[in-house]
Amino acid sequence: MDGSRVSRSGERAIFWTLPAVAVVWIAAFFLFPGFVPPMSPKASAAEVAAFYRDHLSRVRYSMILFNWFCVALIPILMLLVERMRGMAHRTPVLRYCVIGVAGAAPIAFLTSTVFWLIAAFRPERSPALTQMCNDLAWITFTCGVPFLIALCVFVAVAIAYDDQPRPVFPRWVARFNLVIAIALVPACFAGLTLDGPFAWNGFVSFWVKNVAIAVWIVVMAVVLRQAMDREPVVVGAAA
Amino acid sequence: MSIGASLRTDPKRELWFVWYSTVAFYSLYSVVFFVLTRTQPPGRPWLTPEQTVGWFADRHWGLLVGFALIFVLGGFSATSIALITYSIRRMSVSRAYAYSYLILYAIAAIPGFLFICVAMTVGAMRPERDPTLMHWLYDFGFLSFSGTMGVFLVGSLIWMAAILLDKNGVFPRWFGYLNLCNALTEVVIAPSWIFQRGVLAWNGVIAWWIDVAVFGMYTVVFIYLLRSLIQRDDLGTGPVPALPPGAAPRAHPLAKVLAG
Amino acid sequence: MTAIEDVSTEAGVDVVGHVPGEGDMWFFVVFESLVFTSYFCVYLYYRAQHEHAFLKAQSALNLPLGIVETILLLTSSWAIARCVQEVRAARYRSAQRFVLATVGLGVAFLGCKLAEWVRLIGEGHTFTSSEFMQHFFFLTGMHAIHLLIGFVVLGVILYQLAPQRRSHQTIETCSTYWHTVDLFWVLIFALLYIVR
Amino acid sequence: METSAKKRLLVAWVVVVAITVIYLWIDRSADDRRVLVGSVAVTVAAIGLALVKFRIILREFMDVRHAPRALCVLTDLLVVVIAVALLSAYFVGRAVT
Repeated sequence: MDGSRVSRSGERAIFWTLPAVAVVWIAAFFLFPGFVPPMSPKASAAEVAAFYRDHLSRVRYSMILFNWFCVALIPILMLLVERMRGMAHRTPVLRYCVIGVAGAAPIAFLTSTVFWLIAAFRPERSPALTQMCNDLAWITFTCGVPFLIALCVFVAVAIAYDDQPRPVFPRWVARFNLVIAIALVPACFAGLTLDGPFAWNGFVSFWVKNVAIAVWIVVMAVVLRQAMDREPVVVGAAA
Repeated sequence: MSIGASLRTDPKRELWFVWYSTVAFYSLYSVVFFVLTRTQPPGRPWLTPEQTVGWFADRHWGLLVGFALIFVLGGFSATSIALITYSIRRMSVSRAYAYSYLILYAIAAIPGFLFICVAMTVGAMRPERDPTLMHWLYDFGFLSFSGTMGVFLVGSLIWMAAILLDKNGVFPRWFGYLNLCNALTEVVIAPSWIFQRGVLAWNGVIAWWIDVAVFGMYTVVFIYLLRSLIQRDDLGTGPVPALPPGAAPRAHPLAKVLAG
Repeated sequence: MTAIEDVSTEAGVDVVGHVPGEGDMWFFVVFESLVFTSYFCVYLYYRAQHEHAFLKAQSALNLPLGIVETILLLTSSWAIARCVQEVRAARYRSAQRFVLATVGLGVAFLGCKLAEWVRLIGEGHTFTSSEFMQHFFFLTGMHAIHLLIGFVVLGVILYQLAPQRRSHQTIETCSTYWHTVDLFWVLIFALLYIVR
Repeated sequence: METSAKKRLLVAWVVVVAITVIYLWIDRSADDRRVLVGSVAVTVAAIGLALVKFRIILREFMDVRHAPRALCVLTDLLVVVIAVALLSAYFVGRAVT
């Protein structure tokens, strides 16, 4: 190996794990009884405790699935990082930015599954405690998007700076990433209100945010697949 | 050069983007913690459960809005990590140093600042919650925030070792030693897991005030030095050249005096 | 003094006007001294506030042991200073013996320190038992961490003493670190054991 | 010159050890039969002697004696700063009670 070329062997194997884990994510999403429709933040402690008592198994199995497979996004993000090597950048610093948030993004979600699973572990616990675990889970899940927002912005900047005749990703992908970043922002304010579109079960904080994440994964997978078919580029000295 | 021009046309524009984001992030961070949420200086660890309810009530909107801003922009903490990783990568040492630094800080963001944001938001969103649970959220927030300094300890030591071994002159060597000083003050925060009052508690004179003073100096210094690295960088792999005369960054006064 | 062939400084060395070790190391000496001074100030302030309680807890300390520890560390400082002299005279084998002596004295100091901690904890004087003991364990603990780093630094000196390397500047820099550990102990000892 | 440097280092060592032993005497004379008694004089003396040792270590062991003036001034300044800081912390603490 001449050192300036990075092997791409096995990248397709990683890429095709995405449809498989996506099936698991979708299944877990619908298995969790608190997502369709999303649980209300206005529910009393007694109602929250009753929810966990009534849907114990579905809460547990769906969250165990998420707990296992949410980090399966990381290898996909690493494929993205590898494509960034081909960008017309002088330094690897934007790749480091993406790596810097690629781990934390799914692990923030992993943390929320831990709180959900703790809430479900002892349904006989005092309702106030169960409600607190439920709040911690929902706030971590809904507001825990800073790494995804930063990821979108970093990808957008990286594409904008990819000045070459045939950029790695098309230009519109940069704008698309900014739109997704903006779509995620309102969810961060879910703590401010317990009802309306901005509450954690509201249209903006729940549906807009989660659909945006799903669309991002799908669109990025498509452009990633196209970029993967192209010839590898000889990387620069500092890359 | 203006910010706009350096972000559009400069060949080092991605470095400048990351550097300006770092400055913006640290400024936002300071405003949120010191002004909006008033969670720095930290609350008193000896509050009773009922007093913590009052503490949350006092800064209700500040906590919710302030930490919402961190939820939006917290991910930009990765910019300083990436830039420091790049600085280590620019040195004549193994990439293992750079990658260790990157991974260490990237994952530490979750306990390091996401937990306090979540705990304080959950505390503020239901003022009627049982006071003992409010007390727990209060402790969870402050202890997770202050008590995860092992990252800074090991991280500073990695950066220090890289700087002292480096032959490319990426940073002045005194900054390597400043990393050691910073690492040693991070040790001092560990007793905040043990003491509920006194100088070593999480708001204590030693564990908070002295540490924040050192950490503040360290942060200002490294942001300044990263800027001067970007200015000097030739984007190669060899020694980082000095700035052309006229634009020379000031050497550390102490180093200059001692050299003369 | 015999001829000095310093391989690492470009400027070369004249005996008068020579910065011991690298100049940047003195930044550490000054900065870390100031950090420790701030810890000492906090200690002295609270000590003056609660003099009686501090005196009572302080009486549990064993002064002769503290003096032995101090002499051990002072002697280790002397040994490493001798090592630097031997290096300048290009007597590397002898220099190596002085480093090993320094390591031995450092280990002896640490042994005394551990024995003292064990005895105090056994008598019920722990990190959390009183304000004085909190400062005592904090300051001696912080110092012990500096000392442990010092062993790494002494290792660097031994490494540098091998033929082919022998950077006088690095050896002087490392010895400066070891002396700094001694400097801090001199103050800590006076403040914890003697001050009334 | 070399033997004199060696001898000088030894003398420095003897002096700092001697000062350490003086502490034993201060300690003995300060207390009222094993009961520790607060004393401003002992406190000031302890800090003063420690700083004398501090400066000897700097000058002799750390070879600041041969260093450029700037470093000599810097280290002396450090000793003064430490002295002022420690004594003021102590006396302010006493005055505030």
